[in-house]
Amino acid sequence: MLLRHTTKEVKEREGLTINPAKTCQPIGAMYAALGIHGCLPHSHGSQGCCSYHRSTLTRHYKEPVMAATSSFTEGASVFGGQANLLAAIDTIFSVYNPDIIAVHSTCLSETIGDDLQQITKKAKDDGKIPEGKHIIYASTPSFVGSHVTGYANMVAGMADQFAVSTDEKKNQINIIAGWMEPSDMREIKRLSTELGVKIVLFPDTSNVLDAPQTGKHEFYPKGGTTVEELKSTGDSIRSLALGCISAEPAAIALEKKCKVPFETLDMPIGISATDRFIMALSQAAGVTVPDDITADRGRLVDIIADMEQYLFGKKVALFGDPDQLIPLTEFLLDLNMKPVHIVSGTPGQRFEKRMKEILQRAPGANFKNGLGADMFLLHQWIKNEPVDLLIGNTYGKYIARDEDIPFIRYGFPILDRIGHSYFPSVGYTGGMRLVEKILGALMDRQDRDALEEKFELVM
Amino acid sequence: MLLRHTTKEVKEREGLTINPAKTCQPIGAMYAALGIHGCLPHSHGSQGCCSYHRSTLTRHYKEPVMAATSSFTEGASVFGGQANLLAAIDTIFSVYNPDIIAVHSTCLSETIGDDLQQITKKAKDDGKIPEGKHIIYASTPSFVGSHVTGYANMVAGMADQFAVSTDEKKNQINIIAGWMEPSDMREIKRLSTELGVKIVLFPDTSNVLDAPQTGKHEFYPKGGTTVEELKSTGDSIRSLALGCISAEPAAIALEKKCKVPFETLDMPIGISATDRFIMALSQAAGVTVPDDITADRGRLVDIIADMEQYLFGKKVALFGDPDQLIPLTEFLLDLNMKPVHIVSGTPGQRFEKRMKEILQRAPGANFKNGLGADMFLLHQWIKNEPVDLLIGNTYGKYIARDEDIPFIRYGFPILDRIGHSYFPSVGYTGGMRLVEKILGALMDRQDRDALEEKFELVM
Amino acid sequence: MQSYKNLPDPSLVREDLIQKYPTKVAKKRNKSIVINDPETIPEVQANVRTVPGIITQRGCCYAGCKGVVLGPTRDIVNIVHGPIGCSFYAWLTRRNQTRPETPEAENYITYCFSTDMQEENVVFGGEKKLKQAIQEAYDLFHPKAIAIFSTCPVGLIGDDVHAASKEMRDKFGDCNVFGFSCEGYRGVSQSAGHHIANNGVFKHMVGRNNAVKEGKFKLNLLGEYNIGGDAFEIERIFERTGITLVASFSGNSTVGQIENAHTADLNVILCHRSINYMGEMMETKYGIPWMKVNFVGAESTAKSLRKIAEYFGDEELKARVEAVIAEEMPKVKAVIDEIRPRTEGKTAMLFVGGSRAHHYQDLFSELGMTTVAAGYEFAHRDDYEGRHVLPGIKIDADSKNIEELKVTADPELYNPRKSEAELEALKEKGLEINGYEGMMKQMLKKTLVVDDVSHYESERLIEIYKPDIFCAGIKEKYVVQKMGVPLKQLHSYDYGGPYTGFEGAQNFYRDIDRMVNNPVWKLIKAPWQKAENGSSTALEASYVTH
Amino acid sequence: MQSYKNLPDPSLVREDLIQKYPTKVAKKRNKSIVINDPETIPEVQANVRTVPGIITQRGCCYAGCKGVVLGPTRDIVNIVHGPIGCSFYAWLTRRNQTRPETPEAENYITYCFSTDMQEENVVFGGEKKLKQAIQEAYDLFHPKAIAIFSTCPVGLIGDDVHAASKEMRDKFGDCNVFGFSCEGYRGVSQSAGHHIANNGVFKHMVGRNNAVKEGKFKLNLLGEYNIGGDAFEIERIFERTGITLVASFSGNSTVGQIENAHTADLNVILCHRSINYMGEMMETKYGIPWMKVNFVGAESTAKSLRKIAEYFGDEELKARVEAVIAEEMPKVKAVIDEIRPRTEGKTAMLFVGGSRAHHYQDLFSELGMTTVAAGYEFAHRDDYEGRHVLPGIKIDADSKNIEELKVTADPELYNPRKSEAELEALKEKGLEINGYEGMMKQMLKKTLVVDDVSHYESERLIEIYKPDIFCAGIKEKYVVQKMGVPLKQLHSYDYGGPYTGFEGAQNFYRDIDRMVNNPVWKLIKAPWQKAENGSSTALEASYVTH
Repeated sequence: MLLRHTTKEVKEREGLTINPAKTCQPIGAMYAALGIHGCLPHSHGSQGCCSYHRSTLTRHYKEPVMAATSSFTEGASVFGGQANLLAAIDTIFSVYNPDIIAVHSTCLSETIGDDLQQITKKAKDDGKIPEGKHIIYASTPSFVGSHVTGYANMVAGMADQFAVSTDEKKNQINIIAGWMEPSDMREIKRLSTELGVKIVLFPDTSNVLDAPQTGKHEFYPKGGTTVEELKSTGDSIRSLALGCISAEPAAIALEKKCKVPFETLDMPIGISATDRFIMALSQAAGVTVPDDITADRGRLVDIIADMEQYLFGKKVALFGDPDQLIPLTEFLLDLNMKPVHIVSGTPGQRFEKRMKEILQRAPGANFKNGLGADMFLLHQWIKNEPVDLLIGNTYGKYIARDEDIPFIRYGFPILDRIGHSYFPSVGYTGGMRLVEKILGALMDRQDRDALEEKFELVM
Repeated sequence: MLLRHTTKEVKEREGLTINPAKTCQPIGAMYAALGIHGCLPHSHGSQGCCSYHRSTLTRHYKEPVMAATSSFTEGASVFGGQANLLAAIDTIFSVYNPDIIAVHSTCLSETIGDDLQQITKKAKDDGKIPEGKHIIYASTPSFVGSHVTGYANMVAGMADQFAVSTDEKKNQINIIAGWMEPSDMREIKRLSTELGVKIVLFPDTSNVLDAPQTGKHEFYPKGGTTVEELKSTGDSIRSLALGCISAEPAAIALEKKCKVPFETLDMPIGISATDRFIMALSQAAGVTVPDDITADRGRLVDIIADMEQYLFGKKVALFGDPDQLIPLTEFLLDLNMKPVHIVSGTPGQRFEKRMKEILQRAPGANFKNGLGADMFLLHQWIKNEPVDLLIGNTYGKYIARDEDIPFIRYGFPILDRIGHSYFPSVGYTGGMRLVEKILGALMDRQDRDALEEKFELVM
Repeated sequence: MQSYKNLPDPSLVREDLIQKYPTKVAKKRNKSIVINDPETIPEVQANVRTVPGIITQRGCCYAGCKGVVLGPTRDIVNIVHGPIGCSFYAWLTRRNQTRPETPEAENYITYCFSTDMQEENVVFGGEKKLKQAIQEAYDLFHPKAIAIFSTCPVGLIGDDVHAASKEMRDKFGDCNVFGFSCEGYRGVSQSAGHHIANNGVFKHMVGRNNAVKEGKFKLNLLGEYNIGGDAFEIERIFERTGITLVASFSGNSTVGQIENAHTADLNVILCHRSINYMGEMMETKYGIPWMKVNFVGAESTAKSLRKIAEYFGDEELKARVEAVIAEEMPKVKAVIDEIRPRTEGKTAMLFVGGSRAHHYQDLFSELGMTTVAAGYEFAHRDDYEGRHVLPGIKIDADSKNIEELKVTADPELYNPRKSEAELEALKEKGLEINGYEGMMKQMLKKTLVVDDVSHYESERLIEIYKPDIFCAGIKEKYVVQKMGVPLKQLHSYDYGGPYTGFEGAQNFYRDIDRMVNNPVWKLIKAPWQKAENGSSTALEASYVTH
Repeated sequence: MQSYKNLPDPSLVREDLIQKYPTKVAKKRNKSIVINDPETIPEVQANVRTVPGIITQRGCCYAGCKGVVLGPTRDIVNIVHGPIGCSFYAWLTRRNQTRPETPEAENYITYCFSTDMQEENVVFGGEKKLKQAIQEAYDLFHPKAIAIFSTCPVGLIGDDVHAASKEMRDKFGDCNVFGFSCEGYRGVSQSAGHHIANNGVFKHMVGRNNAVKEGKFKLNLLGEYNIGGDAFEIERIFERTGITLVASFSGNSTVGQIENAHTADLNVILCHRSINYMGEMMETKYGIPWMKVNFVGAESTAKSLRKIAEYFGDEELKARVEAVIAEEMPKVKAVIDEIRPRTEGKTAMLFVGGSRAHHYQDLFSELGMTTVAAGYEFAHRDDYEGRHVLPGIKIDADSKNIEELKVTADPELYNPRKSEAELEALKEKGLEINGYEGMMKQMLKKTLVVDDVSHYESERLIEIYKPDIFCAGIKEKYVVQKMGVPLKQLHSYDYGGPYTGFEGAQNFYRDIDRMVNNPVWKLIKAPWQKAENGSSTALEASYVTH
């Protein structure tokens, strides 16, 4: 057993987190910043943070992940990191020449009290930001929230620090992407194009973290939301925030700064959440839904109807991030499956409330998030009530192997398989992919365990 | 063991086929005919044929498959089936009102010598074909070739019996789809649109055999090549036949009848064959390849480069149909894998020649097609030289389980999983899907078999 | 029982169903679409040719012979003589489960054997290739038996599979080789193949081994093909009650069992259509009475067990049967109690096979569901109306070429298990000895009975009746489901089962509950479509009010 | 050996590398980019701060302490005191393999423990939560040892992890609890963490168990972390040669081993950078000499084994070592013979770690490949230039706060294993007793040595040299590969390995062959791009002609 010390008996823990179902803010900020075109994320803290975040994002995407660091040493930790950041800005514009530097803080710089707003202002005042270049920042203390919070904060920073409200409204909708894959962002754009709606999607990591092999390393790949687009978000008709935890703060920031009204939606994963997204987008833009989208939806329903017997009543354990877990849980219920154990290390009352609403359809399901909601607990729950399927990031493979549970990799990080960055899981097409994966996992298990006389040719 | 009587020792067989890697012509004709809009396939033979073909196609697609039969009884078998076919035509136009009836023969009607050309002519002469309606036919004796031959014959029939050459050339390219999935045909159309090339694709089963759930059964779903389009193929600039076995005969027919020059390509599966397809299509139409296609290609190369270590040297056994096996084998070689055993029940010198060319890169590989090339032989070869991966239709699951080989369902029929009809395996996107599947199968096996101390988090 | 007062006027429905047909076709179909009256059962036109061009559920003679009857016996090498397709399509798709005695014991169920006939064989004759194939099969596997199945071209070109089989059988000495002239064009449906298969099995297998098996209450199970493990459940129940199964025709069976079948004292018939010939012939030759039973439905299972016990007339057996029923029924009841509130009042249609369309009505009835229309795919009039109509059935041209074996009492082995008087007494007690009442007797008045239903008719029936579930086969499944109505496959059970006996009944209840109450049907309309339509989903509208 | 006459002019390269930097940065980097001369080794500026804003390979002190040195010991519960990220990122990503004695034996390698520090802990102090966490870990697992690792905020807010550890250790009695002040900001790289880890392990673990293990030739393996099973291969070889491994620091190790390490008679050091402190301290306190060895490369493995045998001075051991080498080398040779024709003349660059960038050059050399540029991520001058420069190294502000333990001879346990004279004699025989010659001695003249290479510099180096393979870590991998050059990870081995010893060498040869000759690199250009460019692929152009 790989996790041989995990006990079936659940003891309350207050101090010790074991096998977390989250990581800390800065990596989310780094990921979000990569979704701005020509942007270099910058980690204001010790070198290790930047190295760890780049490594994890690299392992997840198998792509270059560029980011700089303030390389704090003990001196900076004592005297403050302003000198380091100012020096870094110089170096970065000289050597790496980004359009934008997106600085996020760390537990180190937050603990010593560095004020990024003040330091970046000073950098601007001191003329360290070349003409036409930009610096933005987000406060992302590692000891608050989770990686999802960091993403949300950086995206809110983009909105707040770039959006401008002019007198001319633009006939466009802002779509604020919650933490999703480049493939998902690409699919959101495809769906919007099919609907005939002009959108500004931000952040947008497609064509950044799924860059082609060309024989040349593009330090700033062609993707990412442009500064022009970000500026224009202040003039949009409306914002749709896809995710109450990871996207809504940016929508609020835009409403505050530029009076752009917003609507927060669940991330469009599965059939019901995608329905709401398509409805909201088509209504916001005043367009009708084209037949091709309705047909894609119909294909997803068709698969579910055809294969319902393999899905019915199957127990599922899930772990991951709020804005994925909410619609994914709902989708499992639409599939007539049974989500029974759910954890997320990310705190959030909005999250809890939404999950409780959805879990009314799943009486008795275990759900915990925030402090103490770790994979050790999830594993213990599974030992007490076994499941037919486990869905979560790569770290789930240890539980899956020990407990012999079919396992679908979903969420962040996925370190041992490819596909997530290339094939969407949002929208109806994404739903089809998810159903294909779920069916594959369940049916492979049925085939594996079938008695010889019960081994089925047709399924 | 499910196939406990399969011996390791290979004995030459001349009379007995065991576990065939093919089926007979009519099902191919039926499938092809479903790719014409408003067409009802008709099986001229005994009821069982039609029932079996409809059942198999239905199991493969989990979709309605409509087709009629001449319902031969002993009388028809003795006196000829003309009366049955003429009666059937009456019934069909009255009750099911298709735009087209596509008749194919069977071993029964071929053995008794029914002449479909003559009978359909008689039906026309007798005024049994309503105004604006059509009847086409293909001779598809079950004792010649295989299901692939039947497909090719029906597609050639479409070309021959619909195409008209007027004086005005149309600025369009015919793409003759070899036997591929609706998803593949959809992808061919998408790629052509992206290239900006006007094409006529035939047959086209997309939106026919992947129809959405709408609450209504559309007897003639909205997909399929229209009669107008088929007629216009005679005026196209050029034909590209995707598959030397399943598509080329139609191209030859078009050249013969309407002087449309043609080029035969491998089906665009994998990187090299897709390269050739894109090149041929762009050159035929005189367009340049847009960056998005080049980027998709680059993403496929990127995945291969990133994951090459898991692919390298892995031995693969394959079985299936010629036009898939040719490019798939080439793709495996591009992936640095080792195709070692390949069988196809379908005969064909073009096929053998092309395979031999490709297998120059795989010295020592076993390859056999046509008579005696069955799954029993493949299984015996595997017993003699085990493989890391088996690729083929659903019937491969028995070998995979007995020999404990990772198994990828590919080809026809797939009776126990979904996905093939919704997600393409042609084009670069299709290549990504294939690579994802191959990697998934190999890596799942590595994870399963790893010693605990060698169990990898990052891969 | 469900009232049927809300059913549409069946004569209007019938008119609707046939109005689109050409006149001759309409006239013909009109005779196969019948308004039921269980009191005065009307005549149903059945076992007649399907009109060419009609989209039918039916298959062919070969399918009935090889696919249905012979396929399930695991230790016969079944070689299909013909082009590759016929063998390919019958390869594993019927999911006849079988459980060899040991991991080494013979099992060819997973294999597909064919002569893969080529054009030259059609032109110059295929017997040589056939004999070569038989030889190769013998050399590779040394099976107990090899059966040869003729496909369409074989009969037409005149290959003599019987002569070839005999030649090889004589040559081998230790392998029983025999052939079937079951070309696809024979008869009008699979039914011809059943008959041909019965004949062949009776001629070539039954009676070859006279060893008498241990056991007081020995019977054969006829017409149970072990789809989804149905036979396993019946075997389980027999074992519990102390009934000895000599041979099964043919689910989970072996050559050895069938060769020994004539030593049993009773034949119980499940699927009357496919196997009644065998019951008749064994009675004539060996004196074994046959009795119609039904293990589909928990109540029917209990009833059938009681009948068997009654037949044997043994008090201990009767007591054991009652004990088993008393133990099994509460579990069944518990499931019904849980599920029935969700199924009560719903409606079903069954169009399938030659027996299932009848017996599955019992299971629906146990769930409080009404069968509003039903019909067989390949049955004869007796399956609808009861065996009393047999003398009146006219054999038409399509069926008259199918051999009727001339069977006489075996000079040595004939031994009537019961006297005429005993049999009469048993019949009086309600045992269907050598008899079958048919489907219609059980159906409600004014329900529809449709033989060989066509695609067109079934779509109309669904549009008119909007049943909660439709039972048929794979070809119909997705058509019906595209209309928003779940379809339960009763050939393959949708790869579920078993559905026989007590445990099977529970499986069926659960599956039907899942299907008729599946939330997926509520997902069909997109919200923008609902908004357009003003109603939540088109499916919720219902013609039949419950 | 490969001629290097085709290498570009290194001083021009250096100029190119720094020209884009701001002046001060350029000046600084200039000192870390050195043109090698193995005869008169030039000084390399190393172990200095990375310029802020530079994209560096480096990590932090915590990574060196927890990730590298303490992580691999399987039966310590390693609790990271701080926000969740630090613990999360060190969770299983270093793939230190470990093989518990039994399926039940303790193994916490697969677990990740953290106090998940929250804002209130930062504001009000985190010691209470830390002690609670230690208590919970103890209650759940009853481990032999619990180690606490401080992350950045811990030092700043003044949590005393040492006091907390002591308190809990005293409370438990049967569990060794100790802490490390390895906050990320300490030092300039992981290197500080190694030192801190060495100190802690030496203080809290080594010497706690004086039981003397069986075995004539007992040694400790220092600086081998069992990435990819490297230690398993070395263990295999030791076992074959009759050498007894007392403790490994720290691949595949246990608390028990380390507590007993001082009973060995020799320390062999693999990764000089991360563990030389331990060698030094153990020599001072216990009298155990240390010797630099290298098990990366088949020849080096043979050489190192011979040195160990020489150290012990036992003829039987020498004979066994020779016998093992004689048995293992032909297998190695066979692989080289097969592969070398495909690798000969190719070039490599290595920028990684504190030891691997040196020793992997041996493996490349065995394949006929030349290392044209190399450098360490976190090494000191002695790792480049050799330990003779140690006295001259100036300790800068960033490093001077890292504790240097004052170690003296143990009054009871000090026991010099070899006399001064014996050690001198061994050194004369070429044994690197208490010494290390560094990387540069081994590299060719005019090759480039670059300390703490930046992203920018590595891209330029690739553009200029177009090496056939580049060795670094995960952050660099896809950048380099996007340029069409395969990158071999030498931290994680790309999840391959082992690469040590004889079998590891063969693994490495095969992996390198696969990478440098992979057909995928020929697929990069689409045919329409080739047509445009007029050349088949841009990659085939090469600056360095072979």
